[in-house]
Amino acid sequence: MADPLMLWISALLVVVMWAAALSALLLKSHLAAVVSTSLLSLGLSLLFVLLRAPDVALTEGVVGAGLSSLILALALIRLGLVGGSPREREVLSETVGDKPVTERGSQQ
Amino acid sequence: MGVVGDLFLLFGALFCALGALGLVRMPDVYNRIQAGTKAVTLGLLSLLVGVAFHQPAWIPKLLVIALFVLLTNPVGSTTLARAFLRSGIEPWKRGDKR
Amino acid sequence: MSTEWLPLVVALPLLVAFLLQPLAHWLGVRAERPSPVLYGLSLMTIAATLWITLQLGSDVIAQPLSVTMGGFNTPVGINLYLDGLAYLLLLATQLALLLLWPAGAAVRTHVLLLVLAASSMGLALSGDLFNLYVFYELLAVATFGLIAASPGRAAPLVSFRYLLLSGMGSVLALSGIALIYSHSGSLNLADLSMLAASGEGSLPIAAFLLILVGFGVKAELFAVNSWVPEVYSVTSSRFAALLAGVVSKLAVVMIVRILLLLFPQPEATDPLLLLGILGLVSGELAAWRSNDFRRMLAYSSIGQLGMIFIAFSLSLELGLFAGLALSFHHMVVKPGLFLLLQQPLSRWRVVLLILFALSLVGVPPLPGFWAKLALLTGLVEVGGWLNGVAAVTFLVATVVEAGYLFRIVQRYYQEERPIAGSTSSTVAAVESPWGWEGGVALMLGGVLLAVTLTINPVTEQLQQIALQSGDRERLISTITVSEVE
Amino acid sequence: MTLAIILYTGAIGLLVIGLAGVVMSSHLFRMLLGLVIAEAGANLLLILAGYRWGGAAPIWQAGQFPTTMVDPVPQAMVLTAIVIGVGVQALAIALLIRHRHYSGTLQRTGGLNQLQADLDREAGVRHTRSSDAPTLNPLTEVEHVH
Amino acid sequence: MELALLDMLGIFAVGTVILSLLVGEHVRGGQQLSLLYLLQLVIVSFMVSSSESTQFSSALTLELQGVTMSWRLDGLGLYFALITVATALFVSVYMVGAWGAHYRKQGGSLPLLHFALSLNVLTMLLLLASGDLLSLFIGWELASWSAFLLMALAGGTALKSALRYLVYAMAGAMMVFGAIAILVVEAGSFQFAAVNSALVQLEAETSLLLLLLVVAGFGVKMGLLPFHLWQASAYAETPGPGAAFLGAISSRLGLFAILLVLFKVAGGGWLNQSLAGVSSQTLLAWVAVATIIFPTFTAMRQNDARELLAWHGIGQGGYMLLGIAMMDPLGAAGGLLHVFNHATYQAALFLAVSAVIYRTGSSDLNHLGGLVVRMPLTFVTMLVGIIGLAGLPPTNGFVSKWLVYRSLLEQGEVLLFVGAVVGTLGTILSVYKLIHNSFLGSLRLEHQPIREVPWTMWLPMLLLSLIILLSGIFPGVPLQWVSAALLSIGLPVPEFNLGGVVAEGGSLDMRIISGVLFAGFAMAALIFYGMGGRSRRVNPLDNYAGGHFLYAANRYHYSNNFYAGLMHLIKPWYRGLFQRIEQAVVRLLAVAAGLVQGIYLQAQAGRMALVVTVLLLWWGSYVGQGGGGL
Amino acid sequence: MSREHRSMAWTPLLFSGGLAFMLFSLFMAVPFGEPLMRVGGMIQQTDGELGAANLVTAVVLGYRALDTLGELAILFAASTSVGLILTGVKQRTVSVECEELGELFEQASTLLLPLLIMVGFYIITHGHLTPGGGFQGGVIIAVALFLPTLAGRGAALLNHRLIQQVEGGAGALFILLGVAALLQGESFLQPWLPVGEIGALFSAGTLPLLYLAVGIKVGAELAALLTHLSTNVPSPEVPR
Repeated sequence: MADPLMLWISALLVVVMWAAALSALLLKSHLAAVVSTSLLSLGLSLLFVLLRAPDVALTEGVVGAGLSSLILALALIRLGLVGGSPREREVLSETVGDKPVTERGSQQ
Repeated sequence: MGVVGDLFLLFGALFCALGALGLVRMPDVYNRIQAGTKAVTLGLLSLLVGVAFHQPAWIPKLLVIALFVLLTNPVGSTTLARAFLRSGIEPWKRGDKR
Repeated sequence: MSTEWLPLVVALPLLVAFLLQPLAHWLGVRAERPSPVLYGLSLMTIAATLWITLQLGSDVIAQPLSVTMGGFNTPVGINLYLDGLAYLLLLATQLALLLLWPAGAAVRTHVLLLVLAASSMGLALSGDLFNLYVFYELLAVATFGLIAASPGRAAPLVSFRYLLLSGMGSVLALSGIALIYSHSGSLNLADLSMLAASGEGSLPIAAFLLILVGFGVKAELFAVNSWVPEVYSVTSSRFAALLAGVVSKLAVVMIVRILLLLFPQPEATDPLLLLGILGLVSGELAAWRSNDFRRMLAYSSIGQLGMIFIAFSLSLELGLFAGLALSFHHMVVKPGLFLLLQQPLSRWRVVLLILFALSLVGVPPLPGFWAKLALLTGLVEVGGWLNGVAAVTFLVATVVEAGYLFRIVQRYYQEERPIAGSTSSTVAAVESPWGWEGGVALMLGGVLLAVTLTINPVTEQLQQIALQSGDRERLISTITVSEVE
Repeated sequence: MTLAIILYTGAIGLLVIGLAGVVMSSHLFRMLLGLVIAEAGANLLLILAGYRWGGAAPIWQAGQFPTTMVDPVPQAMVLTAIVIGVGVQALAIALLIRHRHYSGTLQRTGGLNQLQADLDREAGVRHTRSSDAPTLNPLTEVEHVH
Repeated sequence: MELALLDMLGIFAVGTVILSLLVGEHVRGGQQLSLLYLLQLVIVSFMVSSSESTQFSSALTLELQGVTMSWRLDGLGLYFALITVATALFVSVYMVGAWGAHYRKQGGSLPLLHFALSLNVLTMLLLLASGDLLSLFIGWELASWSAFLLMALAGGTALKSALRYLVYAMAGAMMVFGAIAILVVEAGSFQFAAVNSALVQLEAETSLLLLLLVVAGFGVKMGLLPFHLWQASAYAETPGPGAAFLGAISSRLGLFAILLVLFKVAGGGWLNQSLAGVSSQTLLAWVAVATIIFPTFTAMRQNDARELLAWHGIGQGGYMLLGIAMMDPLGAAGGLLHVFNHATYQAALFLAVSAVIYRTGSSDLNHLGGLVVRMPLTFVTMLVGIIGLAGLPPTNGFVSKWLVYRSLLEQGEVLLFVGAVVGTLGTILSVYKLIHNSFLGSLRLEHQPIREVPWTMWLPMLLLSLIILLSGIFPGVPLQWVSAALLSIGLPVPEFNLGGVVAEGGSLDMRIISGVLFAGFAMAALIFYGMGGRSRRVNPLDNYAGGHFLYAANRYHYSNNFYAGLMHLIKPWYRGLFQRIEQAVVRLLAVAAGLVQGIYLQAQAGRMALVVTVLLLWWGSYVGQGGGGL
Repeated sequence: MSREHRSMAWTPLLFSGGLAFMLFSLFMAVPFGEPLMRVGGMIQQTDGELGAANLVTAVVLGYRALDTLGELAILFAASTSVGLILTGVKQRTVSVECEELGELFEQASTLLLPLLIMVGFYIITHGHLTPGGGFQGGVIIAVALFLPTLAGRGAALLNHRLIQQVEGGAGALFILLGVAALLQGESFLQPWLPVGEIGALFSAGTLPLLYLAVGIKVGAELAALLTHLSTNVPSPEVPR
């Protein structure tokens, strides 16, 4: 019933989405994880187009792939999770200035 | 008209494909960015032109899209490149491992 | 007043919530300072919804009413359904909010509380599955914010853990809704209830189970209730009272509504019974073992909710009545306990505490006894081994409950003795004024006693409501009547 | 049929991967990502519930609504769900930021141990005994000459 | 609504409760309360002595939840009510004067104590007057909780004991609650008659099990054997007069309820039924004997006078149940009569110990002694009391025990008889310890200056002693009440006269026995004084032990580690079996609680949710194959 | 407190697999691609009574407008909560220094801002005709408003006070449009302006107005939310 093109595209998208989901959970780098979720949303958005849901696709694209990733990325910065190299961390800690308060916490 | 439009479309698709190829082939991140930006920008624009030939009524919207692409693609790639540079990734020199 | 005005109960608090922050700017109110004006405005809003409810709801027990939103007929549009149960819940929510509204709160807290109010009322009223989900999420989000805003370093993590659990629940509930929708093509409760006869297989039960687990998070259902002890011990006693007293009941009643209307098959009640037993056991035992009073009350709340689930699983008129009675009883008692435990215990406060504790344990002739009696006789009457297990568990749990609740008295002696060392007159001098919390607790104690004295009419009324809310035909006819209009 | 299997596999897979991520991650941020993934899966499930073979998008085309179109209601529901999801996500991140500000860690267990300690301290509980022994036990504390 | 006599009683009881809060603050205010108790006693006595009616109904009926609740007092209830109100009267008089002032000075709340006492009386009367299962259960719960109030008053260790009591009492109440729920659902009504017919219709074994459950539940309150651990400490820690009240009558309510359900509701025949080959009568009798023996010997080991008495209270309950379990005229009468007798001497003893505490500040049997020279009236009370407790003539304790023994022998229950006698031996030994260690021997230095207690305290004690003796000599008076009680629950009534019981195998006439006894005393006195004997005062220091003269610094009073040899002998029997069982249950519960708490303390809460969801879904797919709605 | 056993770490995987299997077997029992469309079919048969060319919009703003109100409130509550939670967390602005991002980025953001806002409004105002609507457009507007913040010049444009007023006003507009129907004796949230011709820009009665309110509100809210997450702009109520 379904035309084979749709079949193959959706299979591809599903594989991509699975991979994105798994890598979002398994990759060491938090930044990569966020990018993976973005990719997942993008795939989902395309799938929505395929499923004749343009409204939802647009929303998923804008909200899921765009806004949500933006929020997550901002969170990465504020949580100090971004940056693998020492240099990057140094820059970030200069910029963000969000030092954990463990010392104070352990005193109380 | 239709033929010209088709030609533009083909041209655009070709450049997009080339851009994609560049992503794979290029040796380092800066080169890949450049391939992904330059070729794809051109490809996209020609795709837009091709569409414009097919659907003249859409021209205003297409113009806006073109403007958007022109604005964001270079800026985005530049910013990315700067970010990479700042985070300490050295540009590739001939003879380096890929 | 036309019944069409009913949605204002939801819309009005939202409207005020939207406008509160701009208003604060206009008034030049600082966010962190208490503002009598905004406090008054919020209270007036709730009072207005109370007024609307009272205007509309005087005879809903005789004739429930359904209001369609946007003038669309029911299966297509959303409808609000006001029957006796919803009416009581509305009143309880509004009164609880009026009584427990924190006076010295920041502007944003007022806003979130208003949202909380709107969503609670929406939950009580809504007659549409997905709309219930939306209001449930709204309630959740407002709750997270309010929890996280409470003082203490633990609050954000507690709120986050609650959020994750609730999010998991939402995902499951959403897939349950998807299952129902793909199975029936409709979302309206009355409509689904009409369709309820035409399904088969494990699909409806599975859908119900998913929804049960999803919406059970707020109802403190077993296995999705690990947020309870943490949350209740970080929030202010007023908010804990609100959550334990009203919000959990709203979620329970929502689940029960869905159960009664959509899943009449007997298999659907068994998991409720099972989870109720587990909740009862785990809650009461953990309460017995817990080492501070806030968490003890929290665990005890889990146990009580388990009891309520057991009652509702009977799904008879009797079970429904017992469940409602237990719910409303818990709604009065648990806030009282939370409010009183916050303060140093003086002699009269401890008397009040003991009153609440006695009722919770089920000492006649306090209302708790009648509710428990109804539950026990219901369990025995329905029979079956699982119900037998439930009955035994219930009895043992009551013993455990008595065992830990009265440690509060111990605390009183611990607190009082050093003071009262010399003469008894110092005790009277130390007796601090009641304060607002104490006053509310006193009021709740008064309610408890009043119900004790008027137990007959109260239970009669409750029985009628139980009868009504278990009446599927009536729901369908009420909603189709409004379809014609 | 194949398409159905593929799509449902995708949707349910996402949902379950997400839930497993929430349950098994040892880092709070990854738990949140797991929730986001699970929500995506649930949304896809809802959309699938409204898909129709050969249906068109429910939009006025050529002077009329398509005769076979996909169900618009689940689409509206998913719209709502997506927006709800992003709101919850933002809130969660704010909570994480606040939590890290207080405790300096985003690890699951470390935070939890600290949480219990915090709760105990706020409740005024001192751990003098082993935590395995029930404290304040009304039955065992009464000693008798027997 | 016309006020019936019972309503008057109720109004007075309620009035006492209210008044206790108003006037309790003043030490003298208790007098009004005593007056009210007296009024109640008058009413109850009137009802007891009334010949025209055996049952007094209350005009008040409550229709609650479709259940008609009614109250009425019949013979059984009247008998217990009489004891209750009378004890309350004595106790309240004791509390009024010096003791009350003393208590208040110690930091206790006198109004609260008065309130608790009067509340106990009220709730007990409610229980005694219950006319259906619902009012029975309500009365039961109320009485239990007001007893808790009385026990918890002192705080500290008393509160711990009270909490322990609470757990036991709730466990018992819940057993009863469960059984009642089943019965009521079967019968469709709370009325005794309906329940009775439902019991008949049920399977015999089910009925019996239910009844035994009820007996066990009510038995908790009277300290039947596996459930006795709570009682001693809880009663002992209660403020003096309160302990007297509780020890005298409160725990007997369990017996009352058992009698009511077993005989009045169920019809009595059930005891002859057997369950798994054991006749329930035998079962009950052996439980009763165990309840006699174990606590009695435990009592012997106590070094605190109040604990000792409280442990005896448990043991004496065994005699009552044992007698009634025999279900013959003598046994039943003996068992029931023992309730009255025990109440009298237990109250007297507790009051006496309380008087000792009032003066010396201690009830530690290792640190008392020789008080007889300072507190002779208290000594007399205690002497009479322990004679009663030991069951020796001419006190009333002898009568009831004699009846029970006779019944046992007549029924041929030799083993039970031996058990009971062993219990009595233990009683005699331990009460001797009580009086010896506190009143005999040499007076301690620090106790030199004390005096006899004021009259408000010794008057009730002496009156109680008088009652013990009089009702011992003329047991016909209480037997009259007992027979009315037996009649009302359908048990056989022995033939009796003023002096005792007339039975085929041999009658008992206490008048003769006492006459002989007193004649003997008189003769002894005659001989003693006739022979010119005079008591000679000896300086307590004029004494030596082991070749050493004793000085003021180390007075010799062999109270410490009393009965060391006997204790050594029976030690293997006392390894705290029940305590260990209790602890094991608590541990088990604690482990279970720890496990379930672990669920809530998990680092990853969602794990449990996931597991439960999957299990539920699996179950759903399993169940759902059968088809269903939606 | 928390005891985690390494050996039990894999059990959730097992149960996840179980859940997947259960859900899969459940959903495969439902016929795919042939929805019952009980409600959907009814909506299709109304044949555009609301005048919206996009039926999803008709559902979102007409038939299920209460859901949308709830959804708005959720976003609102979330952004309010974020504000409540994050005030007082000391932090300098996140945005990287201008020179670090480059002149190009700064200039581009200035240029993009009007473009994006225009696109956003376009999507909002055509919500009843084409895919898209208030939420999508609102998000775009929010991101547009956030761009300058990213470029390091946020405070000028993102006036909190203004944003809050706009947000509150838009939310109030949504509700008041519903109440207006009530005042005319109809139901709450009933569309009441003339429907017009399907497919025209000015059609579908109050739906575009509602979407406009939604869009503005979402845009303002999300912009405020993003700013809260990115910086710690001292809340305007408390000049510090």
